[in-house]
Amino acid sequence: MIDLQLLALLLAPLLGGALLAVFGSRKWAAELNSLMSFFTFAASVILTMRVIDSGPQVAFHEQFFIDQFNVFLVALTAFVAFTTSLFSRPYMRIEQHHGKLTTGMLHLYYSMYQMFTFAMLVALTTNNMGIVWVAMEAATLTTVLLVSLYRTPASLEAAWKYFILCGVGIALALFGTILLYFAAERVLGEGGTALLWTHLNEVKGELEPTVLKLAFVFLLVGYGTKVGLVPLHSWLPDAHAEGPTPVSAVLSGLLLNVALCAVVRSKVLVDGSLGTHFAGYLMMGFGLLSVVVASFSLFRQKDIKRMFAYSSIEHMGLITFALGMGGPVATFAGMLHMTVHSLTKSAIFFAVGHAVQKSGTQVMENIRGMLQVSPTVGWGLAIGTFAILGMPPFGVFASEFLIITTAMHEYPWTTPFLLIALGVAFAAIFGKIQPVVFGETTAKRLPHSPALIPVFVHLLLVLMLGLYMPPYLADWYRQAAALLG
Amino acid sequence: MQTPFLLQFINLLAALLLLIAFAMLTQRRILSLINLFALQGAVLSLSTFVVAFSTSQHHLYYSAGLTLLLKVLLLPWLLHRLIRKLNVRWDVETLINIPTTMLVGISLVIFSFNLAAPIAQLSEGLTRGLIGIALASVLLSLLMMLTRRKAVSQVVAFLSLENGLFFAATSATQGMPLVVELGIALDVLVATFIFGIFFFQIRETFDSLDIAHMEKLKDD
Amino acid sequence: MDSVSVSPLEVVGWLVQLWIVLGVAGLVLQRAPRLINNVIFPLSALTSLLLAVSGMWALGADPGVMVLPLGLPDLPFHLRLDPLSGFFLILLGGASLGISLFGAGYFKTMAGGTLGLLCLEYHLFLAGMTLVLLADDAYMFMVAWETMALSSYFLVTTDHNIPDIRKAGFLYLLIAHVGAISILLCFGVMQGGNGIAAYTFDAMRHAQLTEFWSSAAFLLALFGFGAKAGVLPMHMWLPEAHPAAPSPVSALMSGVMLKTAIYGILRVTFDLLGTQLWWWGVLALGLGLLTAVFGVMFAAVQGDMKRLLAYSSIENIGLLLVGIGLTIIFHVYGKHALAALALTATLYHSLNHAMFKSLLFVGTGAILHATGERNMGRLGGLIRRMPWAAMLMLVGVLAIAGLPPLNGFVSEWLLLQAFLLSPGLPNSYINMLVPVAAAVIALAAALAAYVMVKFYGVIFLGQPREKVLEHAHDTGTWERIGMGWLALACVVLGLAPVFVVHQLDLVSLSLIGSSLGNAAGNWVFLTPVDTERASYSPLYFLLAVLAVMLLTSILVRHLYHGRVRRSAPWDCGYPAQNARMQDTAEGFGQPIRRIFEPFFKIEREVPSPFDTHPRYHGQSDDRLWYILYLPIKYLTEKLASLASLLQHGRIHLYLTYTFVTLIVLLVFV
Amino acid sequence: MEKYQLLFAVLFQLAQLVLVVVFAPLLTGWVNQCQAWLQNRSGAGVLQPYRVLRKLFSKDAVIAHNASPLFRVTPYIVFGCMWLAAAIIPIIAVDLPFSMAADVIALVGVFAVARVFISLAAMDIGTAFGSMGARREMLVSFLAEPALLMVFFTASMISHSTQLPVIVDTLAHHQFVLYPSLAFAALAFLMVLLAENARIPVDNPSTHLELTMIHEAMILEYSARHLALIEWASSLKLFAYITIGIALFLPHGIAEVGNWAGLPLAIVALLLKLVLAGAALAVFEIVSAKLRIFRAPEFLATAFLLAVLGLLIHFLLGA
Repeated sequence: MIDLQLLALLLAPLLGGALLAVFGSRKWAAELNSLMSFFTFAASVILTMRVIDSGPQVAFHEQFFIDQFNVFLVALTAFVAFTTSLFSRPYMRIEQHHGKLTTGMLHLYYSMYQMFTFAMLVALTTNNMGIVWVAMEAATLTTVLLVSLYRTPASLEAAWKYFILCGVGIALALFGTILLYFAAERVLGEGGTALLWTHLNEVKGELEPTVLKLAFVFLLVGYGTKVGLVPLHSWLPDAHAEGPTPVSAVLSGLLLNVALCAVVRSKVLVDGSLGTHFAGYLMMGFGLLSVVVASFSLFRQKDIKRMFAYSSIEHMGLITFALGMGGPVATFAGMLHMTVHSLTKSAIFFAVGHAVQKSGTQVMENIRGMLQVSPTVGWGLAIGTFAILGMPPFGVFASEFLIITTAMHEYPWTTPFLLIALGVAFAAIFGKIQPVVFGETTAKRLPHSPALIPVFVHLLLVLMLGLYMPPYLADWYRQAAALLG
Repeated sequence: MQTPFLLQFINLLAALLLLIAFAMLTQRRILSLINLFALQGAVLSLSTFVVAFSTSQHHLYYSAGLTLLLKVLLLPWLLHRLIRKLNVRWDVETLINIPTTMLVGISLVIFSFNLAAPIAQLSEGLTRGLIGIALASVLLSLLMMLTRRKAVSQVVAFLSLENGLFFAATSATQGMPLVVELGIALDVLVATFIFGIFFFQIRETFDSLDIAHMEKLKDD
Repeated sequence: MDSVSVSPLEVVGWLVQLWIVLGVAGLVLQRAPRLINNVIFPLSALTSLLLAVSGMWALGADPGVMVLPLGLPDLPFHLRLDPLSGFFLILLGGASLGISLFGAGYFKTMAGGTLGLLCLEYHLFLAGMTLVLLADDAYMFMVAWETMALSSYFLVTTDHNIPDIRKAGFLYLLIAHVGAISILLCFGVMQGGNGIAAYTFDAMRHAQLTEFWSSAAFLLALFGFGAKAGVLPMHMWLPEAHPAAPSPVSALMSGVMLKTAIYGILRVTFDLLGTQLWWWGVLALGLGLLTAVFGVMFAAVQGDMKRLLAYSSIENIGLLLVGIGLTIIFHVYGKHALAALALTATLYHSLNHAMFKSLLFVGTGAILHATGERNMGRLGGLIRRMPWAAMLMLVGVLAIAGLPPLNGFVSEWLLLQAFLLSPGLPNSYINMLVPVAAAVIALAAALAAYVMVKFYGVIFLGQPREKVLEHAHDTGTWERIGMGWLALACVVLGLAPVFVVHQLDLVSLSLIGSSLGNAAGNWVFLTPVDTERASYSPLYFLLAVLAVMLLTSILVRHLYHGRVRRSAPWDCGYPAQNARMQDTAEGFGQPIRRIFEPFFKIEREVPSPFDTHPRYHGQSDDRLWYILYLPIKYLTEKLASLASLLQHGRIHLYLTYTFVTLIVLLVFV
Repeated sequence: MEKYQLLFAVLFQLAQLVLVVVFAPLLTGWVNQCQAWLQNRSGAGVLQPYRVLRKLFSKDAVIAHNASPLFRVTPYIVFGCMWLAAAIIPIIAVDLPFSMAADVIALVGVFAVARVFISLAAMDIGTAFGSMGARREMLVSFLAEPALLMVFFTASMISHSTQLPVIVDTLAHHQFVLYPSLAFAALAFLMVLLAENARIPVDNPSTHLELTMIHEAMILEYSARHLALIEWASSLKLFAYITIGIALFLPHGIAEVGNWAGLPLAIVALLLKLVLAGAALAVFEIVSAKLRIFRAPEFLATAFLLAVLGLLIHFLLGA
């Protein structure tokens, strides 16, 4: 039964990719894209309900594993992938109308979009640390093509950097995986089971600490590149700024989470083996560095998408920091932050996408008075910005509240950095977005009406998570937090 | 099973791998670089074969075959075609001069041996010390990526890095699970194709494969 | 109210919901602006009244507690209404009652869409402030706190087409946010126990903190709440944001919102932290004195009437902080009656300031509507055009100047009494500090009178400085009612101090465990310690002055003739008198500027004797902006440019980062 | 007995109310007369202020066209405040029931009310002189007022009370102690007195030279009965200040509570003290020179500092 459900979840995007590879040039390709994404989402909901009902599950000879931690990411991924597909329908048409995209490019976009979803879902659900690596690499490869979709010099450059840096990173992660296997086979024996996370988790106390330490360094540097941890983040702003907006939204909202999920899985093993907080401290250090550097980098950005890309680095840093701290509250907060950051950041990218289309530029100095042009885009952008800046009552605030107060309690020395970084980030983003939203304008009307329902659905969800968390969702987070320790 | 000869042979191959990595690091010509890369692939394939033989793990034979096919035949052929089409033969100069690079490379090797020493003590018999060599060749390839200007040589360096990883996967740990290895191979293949696509796009757009043209995106 | 089953907290809860509903209704009804003005705002005022009444009710009642099904898991929203909250609810209700009534008339001219939005934000602002006062866990508190900040930010930027207003809004929200993070950290320090439930205030009350961490919590709270209150040096946003906002909003911000910060400091210091240290009091005292003098000094040189009032708010916040500092000192040294006295003075002054500052701010709104001018140098003589506004504003001006028998005097009197009774503290430094502090307070109070004479005299008295002022119209009915209420509050609070102090006793009793008790005096004489030491009876005082005045005027009228002749003012032999020869705002502030020259950064543009169109321009800036804020800005920019060096565009460099990171980590493993 | 005492005290209070208002101009006359003598003039006689008042009352009032009600009501307010202030200072006996309603801080407040109103009235007409006078008046007062308050505080600290009767009672009737702090306070008080009563060196009551005047500039627009009330109020103010000085620094001889027999002696002592104080004031004014307006704040800042110093010395020495 679980096999079937999982199969449905994974087949939907795979099939979608195949179908769109064939029919991607048709007029209804966009609708097909949304439909397949919807199927994926539906499958994820069914799977989620299953896990809520009956706890962690393994499938396909233990090669796949669903627990409370990853199923919420699965649901989130499928949901955001679905809303993004809804958003991209009119967005891409407008791009086509503006002559930026050809039908062939759209063809590529739709099929790669589905493949990307597939790769992420595999990376999330697989139990095999090796397959995690394979899926991460696949996700990289598909998005490389998406980032370079416009074929402009800038997008090519961004994609090239993305490809090389993440390729190297992910290669290092492979080395880490090999080391992990090296340690595991001594305990679990050779063959198929030695890389299965569930098995590793059971015997983590027996794994050789020196090897695991080394392995974690490689895994952290490797997957950390994909998470966008400073100083491995260099590809991220370029790729976000130059790729199509829906891709920026899913990159920021989803791919980073998936990579972080891999890091967290490794952390559980390593700290379990070492019996110390080695991996946790390492993650905290990287997280803190990311938060601080990203905040200061925000200050000088001119390109609106680039700026929000840095904001993603900042938030991923915060999440990494929280998960590194460990403990029920911080882990809970980290996961909550993952969720709300995904929702908020993708909503912001949606709004930004339309704002950019309306004003014809990504340079913030030339985007003015969005409230006048289109109150929905303006308010979407304003509210999204306030949400991402951690203004209550949005969910981002809830998680930041827990992270900061826990940090103050557990690691007070980190708080000055957090205080400065959050203050600077606030000044930077808010100071730049305020004139974008407010004031007089010069922008024009668009040929297709924008799809802003996803923006407000996301923001409403984020608002809800700040004020009220349904009990099952709370249980879910709590169990996941207990799982990660 | 563990005959001293085979062990020595694998160690020899490992040393060869490292040597080739050094050779690549110092190589200026792209054609020779690709040839060296093919050679490295051959060594890798051979060592995988030997490990498979000595441990009698059948799936490692597939791995060896796959390596031979991919890294010795297909990829070098593809790359040869590419540079013929794109007409690039020289990697004019490296970013850091070669003696310095060599020095750094040697210290990297020492470093990785030291790092791997405690692990080597854990491992019994056959694959003792191979982790260190694998790590060294990975780091050397990474160093090569840092110092190369042309997109093609960067890619070759990247592929050589994967070779090092593969060596670690097959020889040092006596083979990963098959499904993982297949996945890895597939990814490498796709990656190479994408590289190929990129080369054409980059050349089309920038009229050159020099990465120096791609330094426009930055904070200022 | 007589029903036993209903608690004040529940009533307040309903009222908050009503406010939110009113706000949403305003948004929905944006096509019917008349309805918003004539129905929603008055209803909102009625809600305020009920809120104040429930606050009063809560003063005597046991603290009510409520847990809502919202919030974080394991940390649902906790609400609690104790006397301290009750008191601030009275303040909020009382001030917003007048402001909302005023708003009903003031927002008449606003376009429907903007008005609808403003109505929503206005009511969210009110609801946010109420919830701040009710919150009984850190999360709820922060949510309410930031809702308040965010809604007021949107209110400030109502006219967002003006770049200066955007700038003001930016500065405001930025400082508010930094303050909020600091408050958050303070809660982080104070949390009691483990898990999410540790963030309830109740858990914090039971948490055991070392002296070091208690002090850290206090300092963080002082910084965080100080940023909201406008304590030096975080005051910078205040004179920018207040003039930018529509006047009723300025009134709410200055009159009420700043007090929530005072509430926060009191709550953290006396309720949540179990122990206090004497040097906290000294710090608060010193900071308060600095803030007070600074504020009033800058108020004296302002030319913009709302900026002037904003600086005056800074001064008053300084006075409140002084009161808090004294309370801490007395409390630590076990002088309970004195602590109660200082606390009473603080709370009393909060209430007073809420009333008179709201009155003055809405008054400037009326002037702004009538003349379209904020610069005092272009006003003048409005007492003849706007007699109602002038009369009601006079009450506010006299109150804020600390003149008997109005309310401002009572709280200053109480504060000075607290100073006078301070000797006998075991710490000789504090003993020496107290007289100096009292002197500074006295100086600030006297300067406040200077400022207010300037404020009132330049705006309302003299001859109109511009032609357009001839067409200024007086306030409408709603405005008059609103201002009238606030003026009445100033008078009543001034005349019935004993009653107020008895109410405040309930607050001090619950907060610091001591009160003035019966020492506060009988119904007409305020005697905070005993009759021998000090007493004050504003009622007798007023009656006596009135009687004497009446007597005099009757005598004069009856014994002497009442012949009055009207003529032109005496010109001193210089016939070419005109309105421009009066003191402008800058002129009136000139002596202060000259005396305190080192504190100002003065830019002056003086015409040469040969200019055909002489123009004088003088501007006094805040030095702190240059020695504190700009350096921080430069430093941030510097660091930002360093950070941007990381992203240099070269892929080799990026690979090197990866490489170096890897090597470094491997070395350190 | 107690009831009678209260009744008597109320009567006494009313009596003082009447007496001060009647005799205050006399003190002004006396000071002016002393000055005249010191300047080798014959002077107009001590009753001259009464003559002036009578004359002013009988004249027609001239009011500017644009004068507001505030302008017209101000003289009454100022007069009322000053009268009240003068009436609550214990000069002969310490039981003044109305003192309960307003202690020293309130007394300072009363002065402030009068000052604020007269400054506002000065600005009302909108002439250059009016606002100049108001500005200068407020300039002088913002330093003088805290100085006065500090003087009071010193006395209050000594007597543990802010009630004037209690202060005076403590200083006059408890055991005789030399208070060094009071010496500072006395000096400060003298300076404040000069400044607040528009005397040389801060102001000159007898000049209408535009550049130097303060008080006179404010009341330029007043005439007839309004001016009379203001002049009378000025006299009351001077009287109040001098009696405050006497009460704080030379209280000896004042009658104790309920000691009606001491009254005659107290009255004699008071008269003596007033005569001396008036003469001393005249002497002080004669020997000093008018300060530039911008030196006035320095003068007053000195007073303020002296007062604070007095307070500190009280803390330091406990006396």
